[in-house]
Amino acid sequence: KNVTQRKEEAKQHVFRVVEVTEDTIDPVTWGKNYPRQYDGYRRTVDTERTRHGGSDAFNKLDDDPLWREIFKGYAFGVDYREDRGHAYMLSDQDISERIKIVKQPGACLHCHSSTLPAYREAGIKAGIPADEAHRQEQIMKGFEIICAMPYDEARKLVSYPVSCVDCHDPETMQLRATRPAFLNAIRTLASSDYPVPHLPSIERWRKDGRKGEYDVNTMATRQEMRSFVCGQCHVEYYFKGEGKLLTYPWNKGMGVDQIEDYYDEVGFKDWTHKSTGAQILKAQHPEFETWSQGIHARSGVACADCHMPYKREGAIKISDHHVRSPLLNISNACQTCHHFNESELKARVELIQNRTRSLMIRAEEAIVALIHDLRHSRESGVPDEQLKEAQALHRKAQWRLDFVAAENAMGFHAPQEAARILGEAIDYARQGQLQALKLKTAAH
Amino acid sequence: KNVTQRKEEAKQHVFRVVEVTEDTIDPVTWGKNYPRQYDGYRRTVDTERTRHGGSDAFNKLDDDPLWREIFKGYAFGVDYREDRGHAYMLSDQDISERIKIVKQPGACLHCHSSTLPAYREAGIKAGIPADEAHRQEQIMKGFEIICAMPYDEARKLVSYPVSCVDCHDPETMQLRATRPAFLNAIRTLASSDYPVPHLPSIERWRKDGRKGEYDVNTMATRQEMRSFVCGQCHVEYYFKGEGKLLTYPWNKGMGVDQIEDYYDEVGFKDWTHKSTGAQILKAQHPEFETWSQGIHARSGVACADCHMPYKREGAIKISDHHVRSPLLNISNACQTCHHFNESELKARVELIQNRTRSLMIRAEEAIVALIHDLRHSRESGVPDEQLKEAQALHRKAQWRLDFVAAENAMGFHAPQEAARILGEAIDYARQGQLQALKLKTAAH
Amino acid sequence: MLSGLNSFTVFLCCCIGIFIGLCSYTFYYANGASYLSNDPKACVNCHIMREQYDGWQKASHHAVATCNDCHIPHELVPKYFTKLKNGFWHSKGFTLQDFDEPIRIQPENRIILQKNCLYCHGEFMSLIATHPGNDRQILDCIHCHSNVGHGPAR
Ligand code: HEC
Ligand code: HEC
Ligand code: HEC
Ligand code: HEC
Ligand code: HEC
Ligand code: HEC
Ligand code: HEC
Ligand code: HEC
Ligand code: HEC
Ligand code: HEC
Ligand code: HEC
Ligand code: HEC
Ligand code: HEC
Ligand code: HEC
Ligand SMILES: [Ca+2]
Ligand SMILES: [Ca+2]
Repeated sequence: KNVTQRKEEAKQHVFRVVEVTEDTIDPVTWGKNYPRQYDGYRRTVDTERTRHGGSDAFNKLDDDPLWREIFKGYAFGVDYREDRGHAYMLSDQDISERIKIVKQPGACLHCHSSTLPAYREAGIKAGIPADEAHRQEQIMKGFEIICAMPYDEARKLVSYPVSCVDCHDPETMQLRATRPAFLNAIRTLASSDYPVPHLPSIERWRKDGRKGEYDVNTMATRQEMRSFVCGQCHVEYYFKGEGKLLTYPWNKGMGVDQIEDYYDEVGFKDWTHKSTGAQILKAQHPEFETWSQGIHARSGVACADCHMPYKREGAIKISDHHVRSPLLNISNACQTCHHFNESELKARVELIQNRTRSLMIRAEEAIVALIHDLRHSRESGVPDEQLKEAQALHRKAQWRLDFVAAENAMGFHAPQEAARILGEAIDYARQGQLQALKLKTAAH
Repeated sequence: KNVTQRKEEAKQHVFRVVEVTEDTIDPVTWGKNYPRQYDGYRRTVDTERTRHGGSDAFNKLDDDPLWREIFKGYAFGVDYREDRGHAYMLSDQDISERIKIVKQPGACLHCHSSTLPAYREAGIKAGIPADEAHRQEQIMKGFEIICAMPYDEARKLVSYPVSCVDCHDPETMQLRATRPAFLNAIRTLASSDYPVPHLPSIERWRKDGRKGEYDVNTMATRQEMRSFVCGQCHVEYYFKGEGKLLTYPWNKGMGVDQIEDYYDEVGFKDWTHKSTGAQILKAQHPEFETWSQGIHARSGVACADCHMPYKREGAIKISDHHVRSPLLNISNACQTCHHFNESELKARVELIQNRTRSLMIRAEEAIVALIHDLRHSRESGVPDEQLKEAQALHRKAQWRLDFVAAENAMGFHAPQEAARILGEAIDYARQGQLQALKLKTAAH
Repeated sequence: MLSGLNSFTVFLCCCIGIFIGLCSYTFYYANGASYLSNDPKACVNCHIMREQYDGWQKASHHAVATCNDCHIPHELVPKYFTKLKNGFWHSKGFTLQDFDEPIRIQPENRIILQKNCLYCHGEFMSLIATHPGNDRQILDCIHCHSNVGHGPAR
């Protein structure tokens, strides 16, 4: 390439070949206008491993069989894999045993496919006026309806994994949040009193007297949007009530303790542990919540800064739409901010991850020991009534371990907080063992 | 001040009013040549508190009485205070109950006074030739002799707290390490295989084939020296053997685990815990070791960068010799590197410190519970023979808790590592309780 | 064998010729002549320097120092030598697009930079020996002040 070409490129890149609208889900069409972004997007099919991450969908239960014990009685104990690129999100859900052995609701699709037209159609069918003015209402209504559908039925309404339209306004190409569960949750979070120094637009809305409702799409800064589009899906969730309404539990805040408080208050459990009878919470990919506790978020560094860094293509800089582990792309992802060489930066990440992993193993062992002791107590005839306290400790401990384990950066997103949480997990698990032991002794 | 005056100042500063030599300990004399540094040095008498630090010598045992239990049977359980400015180091040692109730050796003075002339004289008396060429030998010999003396006797040989000559070459004013225990220890560390990516001169010496011995004063970079001068004293130590030779336990490395391995191997204990009979290790101010595990060390940020930052005085820039908590001086200590405002930086430190403190309280409670259970077991007649394993767990747990607690930055120097260590402390303490409980059950 | 060598030489000459041609073209097209001037716009002619240029306009030294004040030696001969050398590497990099990004300052250029800090701030720093160029003794301004030229990278 030469200078002429690059000066040309610099001029051309806004030219639109085809029209895209709210109803254009197929990324191929968008790709005609933005071939560079589309090329990156397509590369999310690639497979490459890092030490603790990467895009090779190995079986986590074979990798560390303790987790079969920990998830006893739940679908995760049967099939749980390393996540991979966005291209696979819909098909990986289809082939998961977790979909096959349990009757799942349509809510699952919210984060595994491009759902907007499906939501809209369902909303219109349910009686919301079909005009543009009622767009958002159609979507929110359709979301409710599809959440409650059986998975197989809902599955027929969608056909693409996350697509351009899910993160971009088709007219302006600006980032936007489209996911109903996220729109609800971020509003709830804003109205709470949980401090969010890393989210300036919420702090500002609160300081200005909390007028009206916090609206992420009109109030958030561009830099915040570079994380919010990811926070649409990379979050802890549960299905609320009979309607299986997908909900992010941020009413009291986003920390591990606040979420637990919320679940305790509403009396939620994901399942009853088969060996211990404890009412267990399953944590799921709380990347957004964990990032929120870290120094990068606090310094205004967004998900996209690391996972979709700018890269130069000829004369222009574009966002790398090959969303992946930053460790596969250290120079663009980290070196713009950190002037150390690649191997040094990798070593820093691995040091953090190894520390997390070592505490995590400790927590796993403690919890498996607790499960063992509790099972023994039950088998030796201690009535469930007396086991309540130990079961509550099992719930607390496992919630914390899983919160860190289900988060996909092995502690990197918030190193000290991850270690703190694991320290608590260990404490609760061992205290549970002490309880169980005391009961067993008393029973004899 | 006007331009002329500033230009005058700029010219004057290198002018030496008096001669200073190896034997000039009195900082007043040095102060005639370097009045600005001397002014800062004198201000270490100031008293000001921060949330977890500062220079108000409050009693730590009253502040958190659990520590009386934890230190049961040891002098620290009687008197243990918050540290304060360098100006007090000698007098604070003099007035400590720890000096009064226990017969301490002269080794204590190594880090609480300007000892070089005393060491030298003692060395010469012991037969080392008195010429300049044997200077270092005189010092090393005198160090051995004075370490073994009773404290009261040795005390008469010194009269100043740390002084200019302890950190500076009187001729060139370059930084230098003078403390025998440090010179020995850093050589030992260099010859180990413990990775020290934050100490480039050691890594280089190793890569170049470990020729001769690592000599800190000729091989270290200037930036390293800005930490080494502090590492002379702000380190974990023990008195080796009958000669009470002051020793820093870095033979296997500087991490909490490597130091423990070393102590286990040489069979060292500080005291036998009064309630549990465990052979306890006391950790003392491992700031240098903890800093070594942190991201600042790894990024080449030295102790002096934060605790003696540069400051402007008129038209000249100098190092602030008022060594103190950086939180009392955030603008100079942090803001050249971190462009966030003062209250934000303070909030970041406090978030880290609060996380550490919360885990620390958990670890304290776990260890006090263990102490309680072990005492019970002993009182209910379990023979010490059977308690060995639980006592070993007490030792491991307390070593880790104390390592973080005795470190004076409440986790800031290495946030994740501090949390990891506390997580382990909790695990060992609770495991100890389980042991004790099992024994008690078996005994009945 | 001889003819093999010959054709290789011819090939090599062609390559060098084309390369020089390309560089000259770049030099011309990217307003290379302005490289020899002191105007920061000379640097930003090359869009790759855009970030630093934008940063410089907002940074603390905007009013007091231009790119060359910091990046080019102040003595006459080294000044033009450095300009030529950097000019060559930058043109080569720009033409062949074979440099690593993000761009990082070269060690030699970092020493020049430090000397330039002292050109202006020498007196202020006079109590503190700074040793530019000495690996072991240097007090590296950039260790603490990396933002002075073009503001924070983040
Ligand atoms: C400062 C850089 C940075 C930021 C900001 C960041 N991450 Fe990460 N992320 C990482 C690193 C480093 C890893 C570890 C990758 C590995 O181990 O291969 C990671 C891992 C992940 C993974 C697992 C990747 C894999 O290879 O399996 C996901 C998913 C993820 N991050 C999502 C997010 C989300 C969502 C956000 C924002 C809420 C975010 N990240 C913010 C650096 C970052
Ligand atoms: C709130 C968004 C969200 C919802 C709702 C959701 N997922 Fe996911 N899912 C994700 C994210 C983000 C990942 C990638 C991170 C990870 O694997 O932890 C993922 C990964 C997966 C994977 C691949 C890795 C693995 O765990 O084996 C499967 C399979 C999967 N989800 C199935 C489901 C099923 C089944 C449901 C419904 C019960 C569901 N998902 C609901 C966001 C969601
Ligand atoms: C519509 C939901 C959704 C959105 C929006 C979303 N993700 Fe994902 N992401 C997923 C799911 C689901 C997976 C797991 C796919 C699988 O394993 O098949 C995933 C996987 C990943 C991975 C793992 C890739 C790998 O190679 O292992 C990373 C990293 C990631 N996402 C980061 C991000 C970032 C950064 C953003 C925002 C810029 C984002 N995601 C937005 C749902 C989403
Ligand atoms: C998971 C969210 C996500 C999806 C899906 C997504 N993008 Fe983006 N896109 C982003 C983010 C984040 C940015 C950076 C925006 C910014 O800096 O404000 C971006 C920026 C862009 C830009 C602006 C120029 C640039 O590169 O920064 C274009 C054009 C673009 N995307 C096109 C596409 C196309 C085409 C698709 C589908 C093939 C797509 N995007 C899918 C998140 C996404
Ligand atoms: C947009 C800027 C930016 C990007 C991109 C970025 N960082 Fe950072 N990083 C920061 C800031 C800001 C801090 C906080 C310290 C500070 O204020 O300088 C930080 C802190 C860190 C720390 C120390 C804190 C800790 O958690 O231990 C590490 C390690 C680190 N970054 C690694 C990385 C890696 C690896 C990547 C790439 C995956 C990366 N960073 C990407 C700006 C960035
Ligand atoms: C990046 C900055 C930084 C570096 C580098 C650093 N410290 Fe600190 N240090 C701090 C902070 C912040 C505190 C907490 C002060 C407080 O809580 O008031 C602290 C606390 C301390 C304290 C207790 C101060 C008090 O107020 O009681 C000592 C002693 C100390 N550090 C010694 C050292 C030594 C020795 C080194 C090098 C081996 C070092 N520090 C390196 C920032 C630093
Ligand atoms: C000769 C031994 C020695 C050396 C060398 C030394 N210190 Fe100290 N330092 C001490 C002692 C002893 C105290 C406690 C004094 C007291 O509490 O009376 C102390 C106290 C401190 C404190 C606490 C001050 C406060 O206000 O609470 C800080 C901070 C500190 N030192 C940092 C440093 C740094 C940074 C260096 C190197 C530049 C250094 N020290 C070098 C022995 C030393
Ligand atoms: C290896 C260096 C070193 C040696 C040897 C040493 N100290 Fe210290 N001492 C320090 C440092 C550094 C501090 C400040 C940090 C702190 O208090 O944790 C300190 C603080 C103190 C304090 C004030 C705070 C407190 O703990 O109440 C007393 C008293 C004290 N030392 C007494 C002694 C006695 C008695 C001995 C000998 C048994 C001794 N020191 C040996 C380095 C040393
Ligand atoms: C605990 C160690 C320590 C003590 C004691 C100490 N200094 Fe320093 N001094 C330093 C450090 C660290 C520097 C910075 C050196 C560098 O930048 O390489 C320094 C620098 C200096 C400088 C060079 C100019 C400057 O300000 O950076 C002078 C002059 C100086 N000190 C004088 C004194 C005098 C006079 C005393 C006694 C009153 C004294 N120092 C005591 C550690 C110490
Ligand atoms: C000479 C430069 C320098 C000074 C002075 C400095 N820092 Fe840092 N700080 C860094 C670097 C470098 C990192 C690592 C991240 C990176 O590579 O940008 C960092 C990381 C951090 C982090 C994130 C890592 C963590 O431990 O969570 C915090 C918080 C921080 N610094 C606070 C402070 C405070 C507070 C002070 C003053 C007491 C201070 N720093 C002084 C350079 C410095
Ligand atoms: C012809 C386009 C072009 C122009 C004009 C240009 N640069 Fe560069 N510059 C580059 C490229 C390409 C690189 C990367 C070279 C590499 O890393 O090998 C670079 C790298 C640099 C570097 C870092 C690498 C190094 O050599 O230390 C500095 C500093 C720099 N340029 C300063 C300047 C200054 C000052 C000017 C104006 C006097 C200028 N540049 C004009 C293209 C240009
Ligand atoms: C006041 C001094 C100063 C001025 C003026 C200045 N720079 Fe720099 N420049 C620096 C410093 C300092 C660095 C090294 C930054 C680092 O390594 O963190 C640097 C580094 C660079 C680099 C290497 C890339 C990087 O960011 O590290 C380039 C390219 C560059 N400068 C170009 C320019 C251009 C073009 C101008 C004029 C528009 C300019 N500089 C003006 C001080 C300056
Ligand atoms: C052409 C002369 C010149 C050069 C070259 C220069 N400066 Fe400056 N600098 C100044 C002037 C003039 C000021 C503002 C007046 C003052 O306060 O002295 C200043 C201000 C500063 C300040 C205070 C403002 C701030 O940004 O915090 C720092 C720090 C500084 N310079 C560092 C540097 C460093 C480091 C370099 C080399 C990378 C450098 N300067 C190169 C002339 C220069
Ligand atoms: C270890 C950190 C560090 C290093 C290295 C360093 N400085 Fe500074 N510098 C500072 C601090 C801290 C201040 C703030 C002093 C104040 O405001 O009292 C400062 C202030 C300055 C100022 C004056 C700012 C003002 O407010 O007027 C200039 C100019 C300056 N430095 C130039 C340099 C030059 C030139 C070098 C290299 C020869 C250098 N510095 C190296 C930490 C450093
Ligand atoms: Ca993955
Ligand atoms: Ca103190």
